[in-house]
Order: sequence, then structure tokens, then C-alpha cells
Amino acid sequence: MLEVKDLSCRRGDRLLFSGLSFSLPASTLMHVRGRNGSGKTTLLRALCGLLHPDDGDILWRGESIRELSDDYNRDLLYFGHLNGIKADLTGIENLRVAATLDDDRIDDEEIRGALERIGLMGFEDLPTRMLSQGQKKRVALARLMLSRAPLWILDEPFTALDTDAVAQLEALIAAHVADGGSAVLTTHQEVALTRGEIRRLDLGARPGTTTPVGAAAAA
Amino acid sequence: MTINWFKYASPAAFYPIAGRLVPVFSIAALGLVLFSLYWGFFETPERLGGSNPQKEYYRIIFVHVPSAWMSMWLYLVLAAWSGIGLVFNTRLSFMMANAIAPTGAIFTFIALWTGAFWGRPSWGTYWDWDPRLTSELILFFMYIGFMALHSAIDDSRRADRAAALLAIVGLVMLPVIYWSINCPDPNNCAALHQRSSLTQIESNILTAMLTMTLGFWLYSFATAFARLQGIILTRELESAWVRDMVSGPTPAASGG
Amino acid sequence: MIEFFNQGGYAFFVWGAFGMTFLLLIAEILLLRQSRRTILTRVGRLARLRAQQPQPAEPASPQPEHQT
Amino acid sequence: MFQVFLCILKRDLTLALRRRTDVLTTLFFFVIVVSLFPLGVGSERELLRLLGPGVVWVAALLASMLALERLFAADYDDGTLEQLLLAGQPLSLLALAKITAHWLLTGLPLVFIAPLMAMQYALEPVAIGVMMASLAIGTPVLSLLGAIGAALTLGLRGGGILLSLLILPLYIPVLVYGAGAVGVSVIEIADTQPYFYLLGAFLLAGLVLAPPATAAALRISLE
Repeated sequence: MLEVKDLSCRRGDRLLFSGLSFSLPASTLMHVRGRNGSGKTTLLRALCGLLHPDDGDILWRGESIRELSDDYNRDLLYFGHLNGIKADLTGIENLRVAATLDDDRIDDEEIRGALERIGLMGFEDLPTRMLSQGQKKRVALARLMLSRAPLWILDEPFTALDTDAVAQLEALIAAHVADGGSAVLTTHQEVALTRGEIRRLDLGARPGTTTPVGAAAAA
Repeated sequence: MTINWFKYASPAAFYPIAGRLVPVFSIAALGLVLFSLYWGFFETPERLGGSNPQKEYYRIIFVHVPSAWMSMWLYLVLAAWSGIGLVFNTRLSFMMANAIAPTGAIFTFIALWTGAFWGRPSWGTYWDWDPRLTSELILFFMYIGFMALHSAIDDSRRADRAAALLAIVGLVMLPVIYWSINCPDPNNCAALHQRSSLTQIESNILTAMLTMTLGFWLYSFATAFARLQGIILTRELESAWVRDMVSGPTPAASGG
Repeated sequence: MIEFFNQGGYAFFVWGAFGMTFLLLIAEILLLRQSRRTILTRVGRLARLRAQQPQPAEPASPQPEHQT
Repeated sequence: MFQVFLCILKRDLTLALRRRTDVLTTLFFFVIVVSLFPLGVGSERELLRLLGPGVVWVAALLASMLALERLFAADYDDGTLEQLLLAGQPLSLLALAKITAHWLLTGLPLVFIAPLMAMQYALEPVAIGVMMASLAIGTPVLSLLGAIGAALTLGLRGGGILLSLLILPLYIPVLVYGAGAVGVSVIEIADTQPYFYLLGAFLLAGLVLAPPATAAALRISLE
């Protein structure tokens, strides 16, 4: 479904990777790995369309994501380094805004249910600034539960989560992939799938080469 | 056809071309400016007659008008390159826009300065809220804003694109600003400044003015290309062709 | 000659305008030359450093992971 | 689509209500700047009457500018702006919603506090009416134009100063005709209608052009 052809990206004037090609069919999870500075976040942001790649194409269901634009965004859920949670709004309010932006008709009961499942029962009406770092992250993760987007792009989703939440997130991702969705994530955490396929993408330079070359390898 | 275009649209391909053009434009500009100075001081009358008689100080026109024209023309060129860069995503266009900005700002400042020095003997004041002077001042702010925004952003790609967008917003706004300064009272909108028409000017004066304009124009080419070379070098520091150019091609560095 | 420099008593204005014009233009040229020299030396030094280290480590300063 | 617009508008208004001081700061800034002028130039009624329109308008520009810095900055810092960009909704629409909220919080209060300020400058009731009307039409243009600058300078060090350098020159037309309308109504029973036509034209042009430009600037800044 997601297809990347001959992608190259730079940050500033430095080439991060070039000639990167891979495809990500439905029911697939892709692990992006690489050292710091190898361009993991850049790749993920390029896949979202936040960042213009220097060269190459990114296709979603055979069409360029540039041309799809809003239509692609509707199929996409991005989870970045920042939670995307307003500290002055309550968990429910935050999720309600997110749902409206995704054109999802979700009532407050569903949102409450999601928050309850992620372990924030009783916190849903508090401004999120009163929650701990991990709890804030959980509010953001509740978006995954409510989302119907077929493509998830998750940048280090496991950081700042306690073991319970990590297990929950793993289950969420596994369920999403088993359900026919696809996901791209950068993490050191191994995710066990119930169904579907895991692929790995190693970004970063081999010693001795000056331009980092990305290589896709199916595991 | 298009392929050829894009071949020269790469910084690496354009660098040597710019290098060859700089001396050509410099020498031509110098010649024209010297000719214009000679013509302007020795072949023109000491008095400007007509409805608005002026004495020797009218000679400021030989630098004032060309620099004012250049300041506006260069802003147009800058905005055009910015637009091309945003549409076609070509890095060289943004570099071109950046190379032009300081020269444009200098000409704008010269136009303001010489305007003040001309205004004092002819209007009796260094500064007047004359629409043209005021718009020129705004244009100066636009150039400064463009450069300030570009230098405030570390990521060169974001800097290029943000400054380019600003240049285009400025291009849209400038006529509106000019018009609003020119006509502060929509009930009674007569032009405040004297109209000047090229045909009324004596041919000797026109000759000096136009050659100076051409000289300034070629000067802008020369400085813009020279600056462009510097920009290309600093931006492409990591790439192989820059290293090859400096140290000669080395087989060991072929990995880059 | 003196008459020429006097410009009919408007020497200050005429030479003030022309002087500033060419002062700025020449200053721009000089600045450009100087910056060009600086850049070329810097590029040259970088190239020499590279040549001394036949197997250069990855770009000297580790680029921080980009965030937003 | 309208629902999305309302959702963002409501979100921003709610956020502002939970941090009321931000809104009040802008308002007090406006009041203070306007009140300082008579202390500086002297309290002669004729002079004040002459200066009034310009002073109130310049203060409005500065107040609107002051608040602009926060227009996108908070959303940028916590990552919600990123989510807005990826929302699958036209970004221009979202930008317009945020601009509208900004105007409701900073522009509209100025309109209502302007009569008080006008009294300090001994303006006639007619002039006060004209001032309120010109502010009501003019300040949205300020928010629209300013949003482009706010988006361009997002997350930069010294962004506030840079923002004023970029945006204040663009405010000139609004200042000229906004203050001009009030000035004309002070001096004689002149026709203020052309001024309002022009301000209205600026508003329409701004509504059409500024949101896409802001959206483009946001995309550039978030890259």
C-alpha cells in the first residue's frame, strides 16, 4: 500500500540517505532502525508528508502522497516525539478535537472507554497538565485506540511508558496489523505480532562510505 | 530542452559559469559607470530648465534614479526567483534570490540617501513623507526583513523557503502600500509628487542616466554571481565536486 | 577645476550623494572579495584535512536527531 | 467542514479562557500605550484630538502584534500543530479558525475598549463611532496578515522582534485608512465611506489570500 521509490533526504545541507526504496503492504509492521542522526525521524516525517524529500517518490495506494494530500492524511496517524496534547485541555477534550480533525464521529462514551482501557479512569476530566509524563503519553496513545486510519507512523512510541503501557501498546499495534493495517515505527522494542509480517529497515552509514545508504531488508 | 535547463539549474554546474561571468560583467559595468560619470559631469548643462528649474544638484539624478530603478527591479527579480524556487523546488533559484538581496538593499539605501541629498537643495528638506521616498523606505524594510528572516533560520532549506514566501507576500503588498501612501485620502486622490516623463528630459541627461542604469544593472549581475558562488561553496561544502575543485580529483575520494 | 568640484555651490549635496553611492558599491565589492577568500581557505582546509585522513569518520559533528 | 472550523475555534477560545491573563495582558498593553501619549506630548485638547486616531491605531497595531507571537507557538511546542497539519483537513481552514480565535481574543476587545481611549483624546461621539467601526473592520486584517508572519517566524530565537520587522510594514495600508477614517470624521463632516470600502476590500482580500499563505508558511516552518 505504501511504496517508497528511490527516496533521498537531507537535513540542512547534509545528505541523510539516498536511493531508499521499499514497500509496505497491508498487514505489515516495519521497524526502522539506525543510530542517532541516521535519519529515522526524517524518514518518518517524509513518509507523513511533513517533509519534502530531496528526491524520489512516496506512493500511497499507487498515488503520490503530495497529490493525495488531505486524502492521504486522513488515512494516516502520526505519533511523533511530541505528544500533541494540549496541557490546558482535559483528556476527553483533547481526544474529541483529534477525532473531529480525523472526521471520526465518536461520542464521549467511546472516548471515555478508550481512556479507561488505557488506565486513565478518573483522570479523564482533569486538564492534562496535572497528569504525569507517562499519563500524558497514554492520553496520546488513546488516539491509537480510537483511530480508524490504516497507516500508523509511530516515532519512538515506547519512550516514557511504564511496562503496563508498553504491553498495551504492543497489543494495540499487533491488533492493528492483524486487522489489515500497516505500521512504521522506530523503536528498540521488539513487537510480537499475532498475525502479519515484520520487516526491518536499517538506516545509517556503513563505516568508510561518506553518503549513508539506506537498505531495506525483509526479515 | 527542459533537460538542458535543469542541467544548469544544479549549483555544481552553475558555479563555473558564474565564475566566468563575474569578470565580464564587472568590466562592462565599470566601463558604463565611468562613461556615465564623464557624460553626466561634462556633457550636460549646469542648469535644468523647464517648469522646475534646478541647478547643479540635479546631477544627483544620475545616481538617484538608476539606483531607485535597480532597487525595485531587483526586488522583482528576487521575488521571481523565490517563486520559481517554491514552485519547482530548485535550490539554485533560492540561492539566486539570496545572492540578490544584499545588492538590492544597498541600492535601496543609495536611493534613499541620494534622495535626501537631492531633497535638501530642491525641496529644502532632507526627508519628506513623499510617497516615493516612503515607499522606498518600506522597500528597504522588505529587503532587511527578507535577509533577517533568512539568517534567523538555521536550517537552510526552511530559511530558503520561508524567505521566499515572505518575498512573495511582500511583492503582493508593495503596490497596496505604495498606493495607500500615495493616496491617504480616497476622497481626493491626486498624485502628490511631480510627474516626470522621460521624453521631457534632455537627451544628454537621459544618456548619462540610462548608461548609469545599465552599469548598475551589470554591477548587480556581477555582485549577485560573485555572492552566488560563495553561497554555493558554503552550502555544498560536503559534496564531492567542491572537494575535487579545491584539491583536484582524488581517486580515493570517489566514495563521496 | 575648482569650479568643477564646487558644482555651483552644491558640492556638499552632489559629492555627498555620489560619494555615498560609490563608497557603498566599492565596500560591497571588497566585502565580497574578502568573504570569497575566507570561504576558499575554509574549503581548502577542509579538503586538506580530508586528504590527511584517508578514511574519514562520518561527518565530524554528529547531527542531532531532528525533532519537529 | 464547518464543524472542523468550529471545533478549532472552540478549542482555542477554551484554551484562552483557561489562561485569561494572556488576553488581559494584550488589552492592558493597549490601554497603557494609548494613555502614555498625552503624558509625552502634553494634554492640550486640540493636539490630542489631532493625534488621537493615529495613536489609538498604532497602539492597536502593536497590541495585535504582541499577541501574534503566541498564535501558533504554543501549538508548535506541544506538537498539536503537527497534528493539525496531518489532520486530513484543509490547513487553510484550520489556520482561518485559529486566526478568527485570535481576532476574537485580541481584536474585538480593542473595538470595545476604544471608546474609553477615545475619551482620553477628547474625540467627538461621531469620531468614536467611526473609530469603533474602523477597528472592527481593520483589526481582522491585522490578524490575517500577522498570521503569515507568525507562521514564518515559528520557533525562531528572537522571533518576536523579527515578527514585528516583517509584519509592521505590511500593516501600513490598514493604518493609513483606519486612522484616516477617524481623522476625517474629526475635522469635518466628510465622507468616511471610501475609507470603509477600502478597509472592507482589504478584509475580503485578506480572507481569501492570507489563510493559504499562512498554511504554506506553516508547512515550511514545520518541515
